[in-house]
Amino acid sequence: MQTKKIINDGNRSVDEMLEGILAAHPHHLRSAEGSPRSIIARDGPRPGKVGLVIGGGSGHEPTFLGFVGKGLADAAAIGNVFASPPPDPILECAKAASGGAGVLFMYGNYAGDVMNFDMAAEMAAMDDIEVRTVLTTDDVASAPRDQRQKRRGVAGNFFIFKAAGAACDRMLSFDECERIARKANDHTFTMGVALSPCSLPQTRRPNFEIGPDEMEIGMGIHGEPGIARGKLKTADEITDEMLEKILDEMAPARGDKVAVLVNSLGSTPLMELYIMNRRIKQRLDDIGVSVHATWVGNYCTSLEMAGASVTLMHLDGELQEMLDHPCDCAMFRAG
Amino acid sequence: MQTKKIINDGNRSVDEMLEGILAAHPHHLRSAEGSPRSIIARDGPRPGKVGLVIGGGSGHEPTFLGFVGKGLADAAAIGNVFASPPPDPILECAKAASGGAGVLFMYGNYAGDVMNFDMAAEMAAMDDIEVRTVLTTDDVASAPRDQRQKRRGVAGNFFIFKAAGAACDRMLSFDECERIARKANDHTFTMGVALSPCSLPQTRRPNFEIGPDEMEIGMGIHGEPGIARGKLKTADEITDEMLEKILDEMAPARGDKVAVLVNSLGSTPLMELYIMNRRIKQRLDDIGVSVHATWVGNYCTSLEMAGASVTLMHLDGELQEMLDHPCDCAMFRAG
Amino acid sequence: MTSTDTAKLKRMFDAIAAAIDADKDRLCRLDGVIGDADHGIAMALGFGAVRDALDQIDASTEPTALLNTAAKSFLNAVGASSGPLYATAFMRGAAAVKGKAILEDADVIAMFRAMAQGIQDRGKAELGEKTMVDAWLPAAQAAGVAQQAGKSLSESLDAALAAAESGAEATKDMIATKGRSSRLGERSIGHLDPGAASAVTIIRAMRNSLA
Amino acid sequence: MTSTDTAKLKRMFDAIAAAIDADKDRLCRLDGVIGDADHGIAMALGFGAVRDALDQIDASTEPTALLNTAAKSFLNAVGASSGPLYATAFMRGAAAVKGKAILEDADVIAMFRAMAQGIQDRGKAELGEKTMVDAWLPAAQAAGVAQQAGKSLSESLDAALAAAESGAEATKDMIATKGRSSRLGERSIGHLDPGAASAVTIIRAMRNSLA
Ligand SMILES: Nc1ncnc2c1ncn2[C@@H]1O[C@H](COP(=O)(O)OP(=O)(O)O)[C@@H](O)[C@H]1O
Ligand SMILES: Nc1ncnc2c1ncn2[C@@H]1O[C@H](COP(=O)(O)OP(=O)(O)O)[C@@H](O)[C@H]1O
Ligand SMILES: [Mg+2]
Ligand SMILES: [Mg+2]
Ligand SMILES: [Mg+2]
Ligand SMILES: [Mg+2]
Repeated sequence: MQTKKIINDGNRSVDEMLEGILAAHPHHLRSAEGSPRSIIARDGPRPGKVGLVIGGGSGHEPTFLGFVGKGLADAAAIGNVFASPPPDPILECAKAASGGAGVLFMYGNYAGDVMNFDMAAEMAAMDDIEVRTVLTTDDVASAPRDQRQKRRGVAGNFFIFKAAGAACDRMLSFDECERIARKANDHTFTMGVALSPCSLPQTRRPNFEIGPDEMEIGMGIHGEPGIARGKLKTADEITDEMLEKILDEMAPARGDKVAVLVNSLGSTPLMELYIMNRRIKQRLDDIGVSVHATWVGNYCTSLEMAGASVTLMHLDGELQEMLDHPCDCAMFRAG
Repeated sequence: MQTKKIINDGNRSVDEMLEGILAAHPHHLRSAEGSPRSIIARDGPRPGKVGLVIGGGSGHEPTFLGFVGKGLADAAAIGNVFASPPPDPILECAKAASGGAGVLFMYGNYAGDVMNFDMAAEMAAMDDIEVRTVLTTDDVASAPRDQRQKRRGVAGNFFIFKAAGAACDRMLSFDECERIARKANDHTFTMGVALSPCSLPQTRRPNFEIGPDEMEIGMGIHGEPGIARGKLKTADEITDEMLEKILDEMAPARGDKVAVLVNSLGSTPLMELYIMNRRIKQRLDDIGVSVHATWVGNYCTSLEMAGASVTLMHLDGELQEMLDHPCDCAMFRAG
Repeated sequence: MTSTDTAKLKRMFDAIAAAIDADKDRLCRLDGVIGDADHGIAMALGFGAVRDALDQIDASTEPTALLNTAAKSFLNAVGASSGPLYATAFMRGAAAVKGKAILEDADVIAMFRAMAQGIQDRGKAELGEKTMVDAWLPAAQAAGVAQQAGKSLSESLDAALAAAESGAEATKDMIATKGRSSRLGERSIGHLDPGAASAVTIIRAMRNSLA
Repeated sequence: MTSTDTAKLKRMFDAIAAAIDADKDRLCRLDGVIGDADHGIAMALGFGAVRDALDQIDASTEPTALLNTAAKSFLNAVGASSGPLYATAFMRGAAAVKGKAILEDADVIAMFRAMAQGIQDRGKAELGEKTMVDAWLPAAQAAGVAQQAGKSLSESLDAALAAAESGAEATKDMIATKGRSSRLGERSIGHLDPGAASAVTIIRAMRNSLA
């Protein structure tokens, strides 16, 4: 039996979704001329500003295109479900985002994305657009600490893109934007847990198997296996397990500040996310770390997967300013 | 086998959620002194302003408390999962919301809510707070057209509360606020479809049964059965079926304007909602009705139920102004 | 002739709480068919809160105060539909025995009838609308008739229970026109109303503990 | 001695598309175990797009142009990891036969070896990292050796297929260090790499249609 979805043809789902998004947000978004998978901010790209291009596979909505808008990303290149976009739409994004001051490519560290974005960067260079790339690698579960550069980018993308987008919007130099983007990534740590699978619109089959009383700690946002499979625990136990790993790496001092993101992978409801946030706040209070801001909800999903992730960004004055910088996107606003 | 949830004690889930919400949104929300189930806007209630109190059962987040804030509701009374709050927390909300100009009670039309809010209104009267009640009845699937007053309030709440909250924020008179609230309700039409059940944290059992290839048209946001059970159809067919009923009642003329809400009941992802929105836009274009604004996402959920609803609000100049009026809530911002 | 004091009323509420707890799953399931699957939760929560509240009051408390405490604690724990309905039942029961430290059999029946009346006044449901009223109203009537005919408390409550049972059973054939399931129309036919079902459980526990 | 023209290359791509279509489910399942369950989708989409694109070109198109068209259409339909890898394969294949209207057997083997080299250059994976390289590289080597030894095209491609099969089989014992499954570490052991599996399917379809 196929999984249930409100779709038409599974092969057309991404394109139909994009049509629906442009219909819903005509004041925020447009697609590049002749390139429907290149989504451009109506207000954003401008001369002298470093352009910010993000992107990746579909199925993570509102990541990526929900974060396109004034103060955040200038453009997003959209791939098939859980698949990197090809170079062409990325190149069109680069052209649209370019204000002559360089273009940052930022996306999660996955082999497919790296190959396609790199090809696009080479093509952009031929068009005299200088591209620099900052990969997000916030998933602490995906590689040991000494191999940070091998880690996946997951929900922490949101903080990292936000900080970089603010730097660009403030018309900082290419070097400064890149530096802040890298710092944002270095300061951001995520860990997730999955409870049940999602299914791709084309196959409508669960993309992994998991026992009725099991959870997978550290699962990736495409259903890639994580660190360990175990019995489902309580919200407090799960949250503690995630925080332990995150705090161990982040090593905050008493008095330090963080930003918190409690993210649903899809079908985990706000009630559960806020129950987790209650525990996060308790634990941070315990160690004297203060919370500058908290976001809770669907920020980086895996279609209808059940599960959640916790992200902490370790703030300094600069990163805090970048997070506070206003932005106005189709699916997210701040400031 | 129990359903999977990231919770601790199912009987404590609502209170733990509220703790997590207050921890996440300290600048927007507080609970009333001694009444943790009364959530009050930090910025909102003020002398001379008509107070707006909303509320109902938990499990619909971000409805209700996510819509508490400047420009929208002044307070929300929070019940157990899918259960009206008792009169005491409602009364505390009324007291906190009262600016001496009267208090509007607005909530979905359910027997339990009506009894509890009416008792609270009587108690408020004894405290010299004048209360008027406007029930939301936007669910076209829940009673025939000639019995509109019997219908349930569902996702259209969002538009109706938003319009009423704007009227209150503009310091209009009690009569005017009530008139606009009623008009907003009269102009709002919702229809939903459910694909799979949710489960209550206390029982962790699916709250209804549905075949692996079935959908229920017109299901309520607590899993109450709807109009008909049928085979799952395509997104376009489902959307057309909903629109037919909505448009038939709304009877817009060419050139009229509407606001659109495509709402997930919980686990239906943005991809599917936007695919529905694509169809809505096509159909409205066909009949010459223009879309003033569109909201897509989790606005009124039933925990992790799968399914979606479509709401149209038939706009006139006044309602459009009210929707455009800025608001700043913990889980929603506009303007 | 029996007599009912505060201690006995406490035992009555303990008995109801225990019976509802045991019945919780069935009530949720019944509510799942035509409502929102939480009736067992609400009732268990309510009577659990009543039991906890009554544990705190001392033996010198009068029946009226005890019943008012029950009303308040039930209401605040539950909300929902059952909250106001049962809270009103207990408040009316309290009013019916005002000033009495010990309840004679006639007082117990008066309390019982006042409870049923309170439920009807609060919910404004008539007989035949497929609600708990379809169990409570016949039960109250039967108890009153038996009491008038000089029957013992035990016999009167037996009559009440029998009437409640057949009243609840009859809800299966009714179309719901009050409460959450009223939007179901014809599709509600064939299913027992959960509120009527829990009413039977409550009335049975009252009979067992009071008679 | 066979010779391969544009029509035959078209038939080759048709054969690959059909074989991958038939294999789609298995490839998704394999990818579900250690990746994101979409490999069959990506490959089917890619070769479907290639088939559609080649349907549009006329018989006078040279092999190089045909292969470049295949590269472009595969890449734009797929993205993902497979997109750049196979697009590069086809572009390198195109470069290897530049200027030729008809491919001799040696040209076909040169094209085949260039494809494998292109995949390795693009993905920078070495043998033993549990990727499609573990099927393509031994296959290219075996084909080259057979060709040098004067074997027929058919025999050379048989050798390539056999090498691809054992190379793919060997990925079961490897720990992934490239691509999506590399974060699995030891947990990737015991599972066939989906990209190596699809490489075998492709190479088999090439042998069947070219030899
Ligand atoms: N107006 C009413 N009068 C009497 N009983 C009612 C009324 N409305 C609902 N009920 C009863 O309440 C029961 C449902 O209670 P419960 O599930 O606890 O509340 P909710 O419907 O709020 O979830 C119904 O089965 C019915 O017997
Ligand atoms: N760097 C690489 N070099 C060669 N092959 C690779 C590389 N990275 C991944 N692969 C191959 O790609 C396959 C997965 O392809 P696919 O599922 O289509 O892409 P994605 O991982 O983006 O979902 C893997 O099984 C592996 O064989
Ligand atoms: Mg993929
Ligand atoms: Mg309920
Ligand atoms: Mg109920
Ligand atoms: Mg894959």
